Amino acid sequence: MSWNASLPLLVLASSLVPGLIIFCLPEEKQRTRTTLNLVGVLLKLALVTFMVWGVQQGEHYETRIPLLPGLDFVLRADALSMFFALLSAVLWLATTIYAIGYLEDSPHRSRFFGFFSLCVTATLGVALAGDMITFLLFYEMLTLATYPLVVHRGTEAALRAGNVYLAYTVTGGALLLAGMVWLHTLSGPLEFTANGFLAGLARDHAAALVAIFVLLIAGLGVKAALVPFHGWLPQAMVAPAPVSALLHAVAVVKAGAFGIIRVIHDVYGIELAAELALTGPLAGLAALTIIYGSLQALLQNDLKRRLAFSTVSQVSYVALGIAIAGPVATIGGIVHLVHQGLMKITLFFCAGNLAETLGIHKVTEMRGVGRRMPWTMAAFTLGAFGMIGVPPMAGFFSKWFLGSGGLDMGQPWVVAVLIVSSLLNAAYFLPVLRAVWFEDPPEAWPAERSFGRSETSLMLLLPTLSTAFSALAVGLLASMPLSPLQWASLVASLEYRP
Amino acid sequence: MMLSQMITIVLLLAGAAFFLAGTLGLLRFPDVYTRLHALTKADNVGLGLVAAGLAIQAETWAAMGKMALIWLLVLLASATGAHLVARGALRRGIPPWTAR
Amino acid sequence: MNAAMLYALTGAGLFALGLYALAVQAHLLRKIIAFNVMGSGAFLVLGALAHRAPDQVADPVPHAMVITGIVVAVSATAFALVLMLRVQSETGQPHLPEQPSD
Amino acid sequence: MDGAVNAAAWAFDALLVLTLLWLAWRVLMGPDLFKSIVFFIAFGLVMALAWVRLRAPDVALAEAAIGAGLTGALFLAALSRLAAGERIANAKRPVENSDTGKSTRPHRGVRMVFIAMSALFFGGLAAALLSLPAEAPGLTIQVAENLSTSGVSNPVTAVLLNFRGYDTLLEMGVLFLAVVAAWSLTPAPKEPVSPPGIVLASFVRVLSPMLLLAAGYLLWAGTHAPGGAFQAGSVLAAAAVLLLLSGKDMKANWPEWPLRVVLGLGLGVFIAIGLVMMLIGHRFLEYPLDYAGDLILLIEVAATLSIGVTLAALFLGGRPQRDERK
Amino acid sequence: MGTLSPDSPWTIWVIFSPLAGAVFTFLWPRRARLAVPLVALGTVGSVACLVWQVAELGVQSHALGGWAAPLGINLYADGLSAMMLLTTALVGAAVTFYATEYFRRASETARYFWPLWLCLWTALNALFLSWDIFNLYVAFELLGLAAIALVALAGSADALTGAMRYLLVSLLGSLTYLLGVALFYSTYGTLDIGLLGDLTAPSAASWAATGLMVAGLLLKTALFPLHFWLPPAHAAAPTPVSAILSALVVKASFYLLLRLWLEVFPVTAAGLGHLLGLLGALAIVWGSLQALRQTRLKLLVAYSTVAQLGYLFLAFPLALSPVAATAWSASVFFILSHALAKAAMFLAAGNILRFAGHDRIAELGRAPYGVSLSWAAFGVAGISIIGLPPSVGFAAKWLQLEAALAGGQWWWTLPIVGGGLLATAYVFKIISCVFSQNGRTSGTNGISWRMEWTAFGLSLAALGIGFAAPQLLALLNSGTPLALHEVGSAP
Repeated sequence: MSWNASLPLLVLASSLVPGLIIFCLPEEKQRTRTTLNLVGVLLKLALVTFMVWGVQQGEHYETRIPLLPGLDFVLRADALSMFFALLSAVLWLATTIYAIGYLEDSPHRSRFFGFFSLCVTATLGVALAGDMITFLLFYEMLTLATYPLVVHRGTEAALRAGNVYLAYTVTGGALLLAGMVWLHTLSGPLEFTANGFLAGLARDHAAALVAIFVLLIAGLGVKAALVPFHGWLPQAMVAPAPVSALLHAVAVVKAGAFGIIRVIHDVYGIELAAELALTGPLAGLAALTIIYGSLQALLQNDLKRRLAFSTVSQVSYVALGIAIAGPVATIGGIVHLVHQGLMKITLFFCAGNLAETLGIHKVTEMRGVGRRMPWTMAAFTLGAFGMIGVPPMAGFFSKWFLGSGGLDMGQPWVVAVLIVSSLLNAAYFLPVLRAVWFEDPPEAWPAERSFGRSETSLMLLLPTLSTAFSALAVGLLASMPLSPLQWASLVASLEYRP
Repeated sequence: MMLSQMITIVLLLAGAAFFLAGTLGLLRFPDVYTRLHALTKADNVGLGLVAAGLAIQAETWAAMGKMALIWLLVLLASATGAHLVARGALRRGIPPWTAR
Repeated sequence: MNAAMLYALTGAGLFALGLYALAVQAHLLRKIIAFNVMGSGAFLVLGALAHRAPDQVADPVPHAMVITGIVVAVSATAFALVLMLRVQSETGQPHLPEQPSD
Repeated sequence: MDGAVNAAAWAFDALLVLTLLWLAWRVLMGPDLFKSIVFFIAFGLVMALAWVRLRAPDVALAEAAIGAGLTGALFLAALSRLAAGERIANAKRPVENSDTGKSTRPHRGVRMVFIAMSALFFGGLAAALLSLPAEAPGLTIQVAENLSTSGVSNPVTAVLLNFRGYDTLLEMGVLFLAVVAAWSLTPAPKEPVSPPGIVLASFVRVLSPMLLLAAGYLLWAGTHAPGGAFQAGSVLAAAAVLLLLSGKDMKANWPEWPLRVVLGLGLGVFIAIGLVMMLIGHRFLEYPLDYAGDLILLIEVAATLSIGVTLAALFLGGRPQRDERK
Repeated sequence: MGTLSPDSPWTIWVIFSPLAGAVFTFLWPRRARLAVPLVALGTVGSVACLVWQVAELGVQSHALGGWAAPLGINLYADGLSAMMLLTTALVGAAVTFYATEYFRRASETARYFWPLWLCLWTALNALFLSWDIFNLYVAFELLGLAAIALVALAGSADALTGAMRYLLVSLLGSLTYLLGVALFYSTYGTLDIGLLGDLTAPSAASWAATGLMVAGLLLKTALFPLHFWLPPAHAAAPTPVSAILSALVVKASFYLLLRLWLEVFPVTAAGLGHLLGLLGALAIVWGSLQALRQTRLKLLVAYSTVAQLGYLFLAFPLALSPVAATAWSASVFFILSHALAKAAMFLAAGNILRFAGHDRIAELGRAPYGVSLSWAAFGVAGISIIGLPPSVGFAAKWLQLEAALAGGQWWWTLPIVGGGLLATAYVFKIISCVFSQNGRTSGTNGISWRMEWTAFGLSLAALGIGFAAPQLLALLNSGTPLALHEVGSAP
């Protein structure tokens, strides 16, 4: 196993091994657990950045283990996988610090952080997967790793939410499996190859390919929370804040969206997808989800459920961008992966801070919170503006590219959808901001806890501010060579090479 | 040669007659004790006659000896058996049949 | 329809009778007796079919199989009887309790 | 002349078959359990006659000794223990009526279904049997050819202990397993032994040596005439059962450990000889030509002892009492 | 004597080391603690050598007593038997290690557990190697009696009634099988599977024999309508015994059915194949639904066995298509994966039962913290039962789906995928207990680390062996038992 072959495995091991050790740690070993966590995350970040730099230089990292005759377990680092891996590694650092602060004295922390590390391993595995069977392996591992996090509190509601979550995601996994086996019987090995490996089959298996596409997208749609399959997302809000941040900004939802990108770009290829008229209905479904998600968010009084529905609509931007195809829209779709990640994780951190320090869960209880927790609310405002798409926040750029991409491809209705959704975003964020900053606070907060001089514990505040600041920075420095925007355009250009 | 076959046939028929008598006794007699008599006595004699008849046909002395041994053992076994059955019946309190 | 076939059919008949009794009787001892009758029937089928040609000497292999079968049957019966007595001592009656409908 | 003889043979066969079926019916459907068991013993003996008619003397011996004799004794012993268990159970809950084996029947509809099913089964089986080709393509010729090198002249013993020795070994395993299983379940139930009358005691004193002699004879005859380890073993077991029934407390004077050794002896010797054959380069259980007869006899002696004690231990119905106190 | 490939001694050691062990442990029970590990090592070692020989040199056979096929009995080890022996050795060794700890206190039952278990192991190895249908009957009977005695070892009322019901079913199955043997012998004059395979032609007698044998074997394999005896017996038995029963004993009769279906039965009627497939599908649905309904942990796991057995029978209809090889290797993989995972599940359930003092699912809530490793084992084994990657169960499910789709019978994918979902439901019904608040446990007697690590080790094996799938397929291929030309590669 040469260095290039073992690097992807090392990336996975860097969180798997600490995770397994943490499982065996007794509850009171707080310090060792925290150091293990941080060492794991930092090591992973270093390895991923090294790999990013390696891929930049043209190195080829690939691990291959034969799994079944004709099918191998492949981990490969290409432009798109590095894009998602870097996002996961960075946001995982923030979420880990936040989780350590959030779960200060709650029970079962060893169990929590054990599954937390398994989750990051699964996400990295999804990012680095080189063929569909490896993708499925880590996709299912993600389900198994996140279920214990969703039901971590053990309350009746948590268990019910866990069951709903399981029902959706395992059914999704089953559909994905069926689609993959069918594809395997038609086309043999399922390696991801730039713009698809099914070109030859289009002539005589057209109907089968369409059916397989529906199965694959349905399987991935569950995790990407497309409309008919999004039911589990709002219910999973019963989980602790770092888990909801994890699920919505980084791991589960993005794995689904990432899978859709892989299927369209590296399994079917853009031309074949367009030729079989698959992208049209997908675009429609994505648009429907965007509108529906925003509308539902409007009606929710619970802050985390509102953010959940906003995620449902935001993730479909990625699907929309990919479905419209064309170089500009693809850039918009891919870059939104990162932008939405940064903004949504900030919002969830703020929601967590509010719940943890003041016991606020409902939007109506947030009147005048700005005076009590100015920094958190500043981050919240930045995140909200990003969601609405106010320049120079990151959200603006992805919407800009999506809109212009849609126009280039002669799909004007895309711009209309973007405008309507931006208005809806504004409708469910601006009144909250107004209440937060300009109304006077109630006499007593529901469950106030004081943290000395600073408004809340630093472990909670710092990650929130850093992700808010990075969302802003990504927007401002979009033109810099190493910004996510440039990276996304590099990925898109690989896709559209003549 | 004919003579030995003739004797065997006569003996076998006599034996069969005794078996018939024993079976008739078994069916007709009123209680367990009397039936025991019919069975042990009549059938044993019948068996003796049959064994003798077959012994004549047997070639070697050893075979004839085995026939006799069979008859002897059956005699012993049925006597003990009858005794045990009668004792068991008495212990269970079945009254012997009286003429009146 | 020579004699051997007659015995073979009897064997089949005994097997069917035993099967019926096994299904109908509830008492465990009667079920075990039914198994013995079925066993004898099956061995009779096996043994009789070995002797279909009246002139030749009978085929010894089925005889060996039947002897093995009889010994296996007696050991299974002995074990079944001991188990039945244990069932009676534990549940108080030598029947299988009504199976909860599943 | 032979027309009359084979007509008589036919008549005898028909009569025998009818008795068999009638006895089977009485055994299975008879109301009283004790009568069913007595009929079962009669059924076993008539079955032995059937085997004689099918020119299978070895099987007839086995059927009479094991099928009728020993199994019948096992059933009678089980019945008496059942009644004893019933009395204990009733003592604990007096109200429920004890049926001592009255054959409880499901109602008519279900019985009709079962009758139809077993009739259908019989029909199918009979059709298959009748469709069999007339001539019997058995292994008679192969056995006859190799009989000379098998070390014994009785074909059945040759098949049992040489050609298909592995079958017999596994079967000894089944016997061994039955004893271990019975011992694992219960300690031997304590029988209220009524004092034997002088008649029975003297009869037993006369008969036991005869039985031992008969067992030895059967074992020895097995090499060239019907007989062999299993028949001899069951006669030995019959002697042991007789001793048990006549009040001799076999458990008292039998130290527990040698009993285990004898139980494991048959199987142990068989495996040992098989493995020794392997060590000297032959295949498993492949006896060298000139020692075949002696090896088979050695196995048969060990097997007879082991089978006799095993069947007696099974009659006891549980592990020996002394085992508990240790 | 016969001209056969070199007689491998390993086939003999595989059968006779456990048998010798059984006799030894019966004669000197107090020295069992020393003898059992040696015997287990000897058996596993000889199985490993035999499997290595089969993988390297192809089929190994041994003419017992020196007599060739028609007269004597042959032992025959090809890919299929090697896989079954490997599974038995793996699970057997783990259960032996577990049982030395489980029976440490109950020395009275331990005295009889060892001879019975080693006899069972002998019967399994003998069954997988024997190439003679009557010898299979005797091995089958030995297997049945040993299993029933082990179930009755628990001594409780339902264990005894379960054992009795199992005994009646086992005797009925063996007798019908024996009738089948009688018919086959009297029509073709030989008992050797290889020779029979060449001679059998469809005729009334061979149809009747096939029907009888299939009926007897279905009864013993507890396929859907005939499964009533399995759950009470497997649930009431002592923990190591339930693991052995669910993982190995039920598979032995399926192996026999598979072997006879491939080699002996005249022409496998499409109708019978589809019937078995349908019953398999019903078994999956019915077993899973019943498992969901159970309130006791061990009964739930037992019903899950009934469901998982359904997967094995789906291979029969799938094998009627050109992709028969994939279908058969899928069911052999299912046997391996279910054996490992179910043994792990039962051992874990046993640990939880012994720790919590009861196995009522509703009150298992606070139990986990004394036996967290057993819960982990239960979870990881659940992954393999559901068939999630990278477990062996997933490899089996993938091959079976492929056989269904490539063979053109797409409708069989419904029970396969549906079964996975139902399995998720009842596995997570238990796993959610770990996270729930309520539940009352006594949590008194401690569980030794050996018992927990055995369960966890088995479940990890079920998960990890998925990566060894290509080597296992190569092993399965040697001697082309399943008429495998090339497996798994797409048409």
